[in-house]
Amino acid sequence: MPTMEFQGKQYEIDEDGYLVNLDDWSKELADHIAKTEDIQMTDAHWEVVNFLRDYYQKYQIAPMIKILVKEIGKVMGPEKGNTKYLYELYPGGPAKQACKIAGLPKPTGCV
Amino acid sequence: MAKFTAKPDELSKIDFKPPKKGWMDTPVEIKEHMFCHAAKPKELDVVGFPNAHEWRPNDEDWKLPENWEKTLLEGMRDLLGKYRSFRLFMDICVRCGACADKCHFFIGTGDPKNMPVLRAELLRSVYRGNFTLAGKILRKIAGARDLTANVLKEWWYYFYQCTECRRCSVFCPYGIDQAEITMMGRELTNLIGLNIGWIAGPVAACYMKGNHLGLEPHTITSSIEFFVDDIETITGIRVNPTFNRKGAEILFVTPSGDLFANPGTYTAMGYLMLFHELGLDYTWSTYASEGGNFGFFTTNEMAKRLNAKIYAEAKRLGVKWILGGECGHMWRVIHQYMDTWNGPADFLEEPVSPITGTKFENTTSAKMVHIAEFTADLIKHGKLKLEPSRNDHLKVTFHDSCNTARGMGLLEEPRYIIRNVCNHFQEMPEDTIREKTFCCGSGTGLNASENMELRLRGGLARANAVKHVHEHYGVNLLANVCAIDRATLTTSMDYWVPGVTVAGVHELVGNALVMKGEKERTQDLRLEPFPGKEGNE
Amino acid sequence: MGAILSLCAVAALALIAFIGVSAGHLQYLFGVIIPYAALLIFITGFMYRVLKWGSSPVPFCIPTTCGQEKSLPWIKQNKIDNPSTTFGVVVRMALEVLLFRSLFRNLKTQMSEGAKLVYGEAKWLWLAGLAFHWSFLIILVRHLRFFIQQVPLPVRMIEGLDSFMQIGAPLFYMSDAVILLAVTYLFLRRVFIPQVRYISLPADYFPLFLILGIAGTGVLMRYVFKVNVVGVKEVAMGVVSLNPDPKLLEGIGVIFYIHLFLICCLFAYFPLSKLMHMGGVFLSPTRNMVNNSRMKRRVNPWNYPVHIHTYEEYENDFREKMKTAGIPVEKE
Amino acid sequence: MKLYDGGKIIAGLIIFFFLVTFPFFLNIGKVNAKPEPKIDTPEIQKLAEKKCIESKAFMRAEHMKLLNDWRDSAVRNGERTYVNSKGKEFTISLQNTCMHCHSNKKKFCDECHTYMAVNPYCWNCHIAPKEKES
Repeated sequence: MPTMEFQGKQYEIDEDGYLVNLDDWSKELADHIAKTEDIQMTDAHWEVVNFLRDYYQKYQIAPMIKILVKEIGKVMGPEKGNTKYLYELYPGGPAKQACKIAGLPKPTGCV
Repeated sequence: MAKFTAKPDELSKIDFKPPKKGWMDTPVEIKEHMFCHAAKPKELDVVGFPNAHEWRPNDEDWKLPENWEKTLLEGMRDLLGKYRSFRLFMDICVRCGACADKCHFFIGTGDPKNMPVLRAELLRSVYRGNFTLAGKILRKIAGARDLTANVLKEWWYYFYQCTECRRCSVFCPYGIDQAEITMMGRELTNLIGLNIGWIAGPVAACYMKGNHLGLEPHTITSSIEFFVDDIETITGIRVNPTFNRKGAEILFVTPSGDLFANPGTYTAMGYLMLFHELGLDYTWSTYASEGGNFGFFTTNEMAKRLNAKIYAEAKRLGVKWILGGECGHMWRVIHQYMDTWNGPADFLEEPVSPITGTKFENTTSAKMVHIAEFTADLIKHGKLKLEPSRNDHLKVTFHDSCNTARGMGLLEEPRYIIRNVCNHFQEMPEDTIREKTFCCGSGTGLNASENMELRLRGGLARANAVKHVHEHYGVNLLANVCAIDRATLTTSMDYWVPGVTVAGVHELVGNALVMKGEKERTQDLRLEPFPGKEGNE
Repeated sequence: MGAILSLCAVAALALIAFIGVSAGHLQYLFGVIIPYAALLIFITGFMYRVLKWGSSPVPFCIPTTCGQEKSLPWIKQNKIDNPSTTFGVVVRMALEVLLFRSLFRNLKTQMSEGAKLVYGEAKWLWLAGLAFHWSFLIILVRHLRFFIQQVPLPVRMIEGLDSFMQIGAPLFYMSDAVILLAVTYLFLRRVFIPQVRYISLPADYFPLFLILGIAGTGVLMRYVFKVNVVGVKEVAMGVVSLNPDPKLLEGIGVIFYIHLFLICCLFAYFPLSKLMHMGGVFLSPTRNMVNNSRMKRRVNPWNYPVHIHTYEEYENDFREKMKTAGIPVEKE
Repeated sequence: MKLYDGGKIIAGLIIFFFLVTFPFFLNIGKVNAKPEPKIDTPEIQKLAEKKCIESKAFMRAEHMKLLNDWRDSAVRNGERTYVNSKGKEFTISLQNTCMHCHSNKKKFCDECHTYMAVNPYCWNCHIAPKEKES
């Protein structure tokens, strides 16, 4: 298993750099992962990450994009409830990139 | 792993020249972006697959279990005794090469080992060396070779570069079906723990939670609830699906991708609207919440274990018959395997459409009806009020899924539906549809992201045909009846033919369906305004 | 490589017969013993291979369907390529065996400029294959005149048709030319189509050369190095009445023994090789099965019970979540 | 060895076996009559030197070709003289040269032709000589 080092500690990650253990996650670690993805975390970014983590806690899966869009629209105003806005926040894809930062497993599309 | 960045014009430069050296002397090269990650041991352990271990395909050492050669050869002997197809297809190929340029992976990669005949020879050579008299005596002259670690790697690499689409078998003069051979090859790799994550994960999830995506019961209801909200937004009508309801007439089973991945979700909305409009007495199940079967891409036994849920749940709920959603390999399994594995379904009744009274005479034993058969019958009997002009902005073509085309023969039903819910329909070139249809490029559990180059190369042939009708007839929508198609063709179209969207047939039905008491529709099922209705909101 | 090896092998076989008969005077060995042995190997080997296939079951109904299935009554079914009845299968198999239906579908896929895939007609392989197999059959039937005292009318008719152009004397057989041309084409495509060359094994060239050798010596014998045909028939009749007469073997030219030995090699090699496709084509489950698996349950003889994750276990895992979501449960 | 679909497979194999071996079944134990072409016609008896136009071996192997050549030279080219390998001249004529000596078509020609199932088309045009039943 590959690992990622942060603050002198080894964290297990998968082949694509996603944390293996959900409980390893911390805000600091998220910041660190974001940096490796060239993302500067803002409140808006955190809003997404927090929602993802909450949703995952409840459903054991990352939400569909359309659920995420709707939720962000609810919280941050309808003008931001769209995929375009999410892609501005996470150019690597709100599902893939944001999940990585949120410490969730890599989302599976359709299987 | 480096990100896959090759552009379409780079990828479509394909070298079809085989190497100078013979194929037995050309060792396999495991290339980035052409294979999927290894399965995680914990996922294999969930279902009790043997020899689960940590390994990486591009490592030199695959940490093979002790005596792996013996395990594989014994496995092979066992399979030869169980499947006439396997034994026969090992023996009778004359290597005429008619299959070679029929394979989408060969067309897209030019790699000679992706010619079905050669992909089969990888296994056949070891079969000859160990199970035939000529091979044992004449060795290489008879095309025989030993099973070595390199041969095994070659097997693994190429058996996970075949989507069991059966196109080769249409053209083979003896009907040799590479899908059968790949299935055997994958059975063998599963004996020594060499599965891929993208298959093992969904299999484990499906076993424990009922579906590939691992949607738990409350996730399913919340997701469908979400669709119900959207349907209300679009039509003003609130539909009321039920879950795990005993005494319903019909159990509805669809691939879980339709519940959680775009654009399959729109197809699911189409089902919900249709069933509501008909007043169908049906139920969803959270336990049998998967029509697809990734077990089918591992071993026969695993496929049977996952499939067993459908009949078991139908029995528990006491339904009369089962209706199945749009999916490709799901229908190969249901049509050709389910009754044999888990039948007889004598606790069910022979399916009759409660709306038209039509008896579905082609499924009197398995008792499971394809939704395209069901809907085509409704339309034929004039039971649906349709407004095809709502889809007038779409120029539609239809992609036959491999499994429904070549492992079933469901060709006209979806076309009939499309012609009734859309005004513009254009077929792709003759040699790329119906039984000659091309795979999306990512079937049999190869729709991961780390093997993107393989997927796009595999999807080239299909995309090329779409591009043809896109450029000549302005086709902008690729309809299909398969959940994997919906997900993977979207990626493939974005790459090869931008401007073409992908949709399930029942999404188009949902758009055209005029529901009793609906408000004037201004949005389609994707909540996008219909052209000309942008300002009405 | 494979081609040269195979050519050498066939040449060596011809040489063995030549030396054996002309220098070793082993007419009895080559004219009687080897033919009996070859036939015995052919018959028992062929049956063994077929029975071996038969010893493996066909657990699932896996026809490759090529056309519309039997569905709603108003949808036109393709009753042959997607048969739902035994009759349909019989027609499908007949077309397959007699006319090579599947190979007739063959296409040539090519990447043209601008990375466009084009699909062209590709009927040559089908044509050559069909020409080869049919001329082989006709030649076999024609040869029955050597094995039957009163040659029956159908055999004489086929012979008459085969030579109806009445060119030369002895009359020229069209099947001779066709088989030579067809086999030559089948060989050349193995050499000149890069992909086909890449997949070709010695086992693919060997039978081609062997058949070329057989047809070639046959043609030579008829038109150039004539042998005493009446004597050949006398020998053949002795063989099939299990009463071979060694005296008759002497007066026949050596080319006959080369021809016969190559045939014996083909017969003996047959059950060890891909030539078994002759029997195999009848057993192919993707072609010889009725596509009725939803109508009629197929029984897998080795079906066995498997572990499944039961509903009860599932509900135990998720009962609370189900209740919260309003999903009915069996146990509260 | 358990056999699946045994009925069909065995039936197929029986057909195969019969097709391959039926010449044996037709002939086993039978004494096969051999063709014995006769050259003892009165005309031949009268000859001083009982020799055909070419050697016996040549005639046996090549008579069909010779007759074909004769047909071509007589009918198509009007050439009616044949010079044999020893320089001796003969008139090219099936009726008057060949059949003059070999007046017994049934015992001379047909004996082998029937045995070999060869059906020469000489008699499509020529009239077969009348034979006295001996």
